[in-house]
Amino acid sequence: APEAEAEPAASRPRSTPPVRALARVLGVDLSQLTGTGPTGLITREDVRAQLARPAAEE
Amino acid sequence: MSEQNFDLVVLGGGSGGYAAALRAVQLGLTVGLIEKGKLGGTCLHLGCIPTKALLHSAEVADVSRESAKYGVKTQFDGIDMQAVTTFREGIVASKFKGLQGLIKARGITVIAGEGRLVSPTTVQVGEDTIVGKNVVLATGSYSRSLPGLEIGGRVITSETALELDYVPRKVAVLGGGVIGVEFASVWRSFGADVTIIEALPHLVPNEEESVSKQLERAFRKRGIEYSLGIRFQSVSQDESGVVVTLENGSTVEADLLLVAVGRGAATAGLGFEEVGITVDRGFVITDERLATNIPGVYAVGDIVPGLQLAHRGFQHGIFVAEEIAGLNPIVVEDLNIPKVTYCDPEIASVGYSEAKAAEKFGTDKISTYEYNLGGNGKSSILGTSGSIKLVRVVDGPIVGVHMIGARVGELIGEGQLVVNWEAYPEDIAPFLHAHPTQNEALGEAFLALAGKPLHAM
Amino acid sequence: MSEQNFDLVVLGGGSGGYAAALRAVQLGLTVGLIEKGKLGGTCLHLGCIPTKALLHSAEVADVSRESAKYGVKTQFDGIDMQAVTTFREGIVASKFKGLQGLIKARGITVIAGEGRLVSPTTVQVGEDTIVGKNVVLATGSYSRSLPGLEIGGRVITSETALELDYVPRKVAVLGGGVIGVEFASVWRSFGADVTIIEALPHLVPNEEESVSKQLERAFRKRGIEYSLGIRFQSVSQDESGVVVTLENGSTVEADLLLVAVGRGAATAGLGFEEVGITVDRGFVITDERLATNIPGVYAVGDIVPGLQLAHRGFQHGIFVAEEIAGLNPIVVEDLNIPKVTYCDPEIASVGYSEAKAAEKFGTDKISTYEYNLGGNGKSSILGTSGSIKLVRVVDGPIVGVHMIGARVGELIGEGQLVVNWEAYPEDIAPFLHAHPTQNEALGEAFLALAGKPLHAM
Ligand SMILES: Cc1cc2nc3c(=O)[nH]c(=O)nc-3n(C[C@H](O)[C@H](O)[C@H](O)COP(=O)(O)OP(=O)(O)OC[C@H]3O[C@@H](n4cnc5c(N)ncnc54)[C@H](O)[C@@H]3O)c2cc1C
Ligand SMILES: Cc1cc2nc3c(=O)[nH]c(=O)nc-3n(C[C@H](O)[C@H](O)[C@H](O)COP(=O)(O)OP(=O)(O)OC[C@H]3O[C@@H](n4cnc5c(N)ncnc54)[C@H](O)[C@@H]3O)c2cc1C
Repeated sequence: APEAEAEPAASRPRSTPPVRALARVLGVDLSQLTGTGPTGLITREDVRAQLARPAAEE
Repeated sequence: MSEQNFDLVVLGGGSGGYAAALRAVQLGLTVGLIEKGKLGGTCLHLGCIPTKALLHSAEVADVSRESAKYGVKTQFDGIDMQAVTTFREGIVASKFKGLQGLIKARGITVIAGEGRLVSPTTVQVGEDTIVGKNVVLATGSYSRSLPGLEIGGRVITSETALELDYVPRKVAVLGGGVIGVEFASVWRSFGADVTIIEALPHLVPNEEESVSKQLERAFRKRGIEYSLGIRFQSVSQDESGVVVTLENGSTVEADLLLVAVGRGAATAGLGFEEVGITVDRGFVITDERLATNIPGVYAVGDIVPGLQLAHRGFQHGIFVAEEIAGLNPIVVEDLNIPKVTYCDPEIASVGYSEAKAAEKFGTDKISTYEYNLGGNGKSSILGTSGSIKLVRVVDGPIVGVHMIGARVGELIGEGQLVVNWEAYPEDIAPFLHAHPTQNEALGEAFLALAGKPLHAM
Repeated sequence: MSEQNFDLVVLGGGSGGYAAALRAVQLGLTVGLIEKGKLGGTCLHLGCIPTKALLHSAEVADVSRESAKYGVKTQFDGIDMQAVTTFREGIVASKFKGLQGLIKARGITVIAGEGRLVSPTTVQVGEDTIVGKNVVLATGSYSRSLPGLEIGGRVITSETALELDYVPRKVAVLGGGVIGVEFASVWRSFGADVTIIEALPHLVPNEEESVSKQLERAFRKRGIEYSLGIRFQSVSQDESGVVVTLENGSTVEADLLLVAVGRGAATAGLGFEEVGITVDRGFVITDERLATNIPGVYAVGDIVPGLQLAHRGFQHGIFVAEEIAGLNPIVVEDLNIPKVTYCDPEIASVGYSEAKAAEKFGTDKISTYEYNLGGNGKSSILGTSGSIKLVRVVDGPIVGVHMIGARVGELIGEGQLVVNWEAYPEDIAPFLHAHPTQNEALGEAFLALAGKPLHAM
């Protein structure tokens, strides 16, 4: 029998493609974020919030 | 008399059941798949596939009839039902062969026979006992009728309608839902007179209201008659035909009455209730992760209340296999599953209608845009009219896509991703769609909703 | 003699130019749009729209011819070129009317006449001087020929091919790119014998190689002949026809030779170089934000080296208007723009071919999957064969989508979003596509690439 595979999802940035695309455009690094969406998904709001954060925090 | 043991036992080899089986073996589980009829179930043998073959024959008839408009000289000499049948059966046979081959190649054990659930882990098939660590119920659905409306003779369901070996002169169709309008469309293209009887105020009442209205207009133009908002009362039949009487006393005469008023769950007498599974009017009740109230027993496809669609069955099947394997798959609500109605004009939708979005998010929290296919070059070339309506949350995601027009069913994949990924029109706007396609109409609608219509005001 | 002043002056009213104008007025700029011919340019009058009308007539002819297979009794009596022309012209006329209405309604000032750039801010149109704070060059393209190959008589370009009032008995087509294969496909469907001559080793050489090979197979089955990998040497013509000689000495006889070897930029004699704009073999050189080397002067559409497609023109036009208005729009590379070739079978693609992806990411860093449309119910019903090939980065996004088969052009919108958003197959896998559509084949391919094929091994 074929081996039970783990979803390769682990390697996938935890967000939806359009939000990841937005993050790329805005220059936000998703790996710096904790998602507040369902099951920890990074939402559009998380990306925007990161952008709004003062530079001092970085 | 034997006992067979599997990681997973699936009862019913239709879209939902075989998808569960295929995914489960992929994940390393052993699977016993019990099927009393033919693998592929309703969809392959009596549903999606054969009806779409008929609808294609219908399309070919319409194209041939109207070919002069495009500069093609053809003479249309009618329908050869025997050849239509050969075509339809050929398509089904080749898909059936493919499916059987796939199921065999993947190493699924198929058990032929009618199964009955005798315990949360056991299905009895004749003399044989089939035991699974988990059980998936996937016994599908059957054509329902109305109380007092008996099927037989000239009063038929979709199963008989599919296999007619002649084109009726005149048909009455009870029910203006998906199955009703698809058959109405086929028969009309084949030259029959058709009258649809729908108790609700609109055809395809589960679709966006503006889409229903456009379908009604298009059907009227095609000469398909319909009665809306008045309920069926009774039908009588004799050698020459049927007479349908509505609650307001009006009558419809026809050769045949197709009853297409919905499908019930095929669960009676299969032991589900006896084993303690919660069943409501025949449907198996599950939580959103498709688990029944009995641990280890899941249900998928048409027996689970909600949309009755083959790809929902596929999705359910895959979901349950992954759930059992511990992969924690994501739930996709029915609302976010694409629906296609393959009549002419075609209808496709996913997500919230305007009315439902207004209810959910508030009337002033949503905005909509309707792009007329009249502005789309490819649609004009195809000679189709129709529209694409989008619903978004103000400053928020697109939550609904509703289309009507020739071939729009093929555009719903994009709509499906957009809605499920909660994309904003602004996310899509930079990506101009290929010109000249119908797909571009979807692009124009996104552009407009992003506040920057290109070929529209 | 007058002087008119605008925020933006656009030279050329084709896809690129009018899109820039439309978006600029939306953003509050005043716009003067200079057009010497007809608004809509090549695409509307001599390109996309009229060719796709022809291709639809061709499709109707094929459907009528093969209708018996679907149970529809028809007799195909040939092509009525006058009616084909009426249809084609009617489509163009109605789109033209729509575009003129739109441009007027949006408040764009259209200046009729041939413009010449006389300074970075000034275009001279006859006696009139048109001044803009910014200038967009959008003068489009023209059919090129080869050195020594003179157009005239029986040696024609797409412009003449479009307007033929008869179906040739036999045509030679020089060039197996998009325009060449589209005309070859039309003529074949209309009943002509066709031979394509392509110097490169494959038809549609800009597409994925496996797609080219499938097209070659399909064309061979349709009776379209082709010569690959051997260059054109010369052509002679007399009253009875043309004789084309290739470099290996072989010859092709035909009634006509269509020259479809690419399109040059229509920039000669328009003053661009004199004003100091960098021009290379006629094409205007820009940075990735479409700015020329002269501040305030931009170029869009076919005169900018790269893909020559109408929707690229639209995108360029919108981009430049937004750039000028300070909106900082995002750049979309040519690679991520969808391409559709509307011959039968149709071809559609976006993103990296397998070969280019291997070059960019490394052979062992990519994986591909090819789904055969033979497994797709709707494609079988349509009677088409073909495939969908996907290219992904290992554990990374989908970077290429390559399709061939009837009607696949309509599926590219989904591919386009997926590639541009860098979606992973795993992002899409939970969303089962509508059954039975061709769109579902794309879904199956994504599922397979996510490691969980449904209806495939
Ligand atoms: C006319 C028509 C057209 C349709 N068109 C479309 C369409 O275009 N697109 C779409 O998405 N959907 C369409 N559908 C719906 C689609 O067919 C169903 O949603 C789908 O088949 C449901 O799959 P399922 O696995 O739940 O049930 P089914 O496909 O009904 O499969 C159930 C299987 O279980 C078997 N079975 C039942 N009881 C037992 C038992 N006790 N023991 C052993 N085996 C058993 C049956 O023989 C059957 O094979 C259409 C349906 C109809 C009727
Ligand atoms: C046969 C054929 C089929 C095609 N099919 C497709 C297809 O299916 N899909 C697709 O995407 N693309 C297709 N194309 C390509 C498409 O037509 C071009 O990419 C598109 O038209 C380019 O737009 P443009 O604005 O750059 O130039 P054009 O459309 O060529 O417009 C340039 C305009 O500028 C005007 N102009 C030029 N010089 C001057 C001047 N000095 N003063 C005033 N006005 C001037 C011209 O009159 C013209 O109207 C096809 C092309 C051809 C030839």
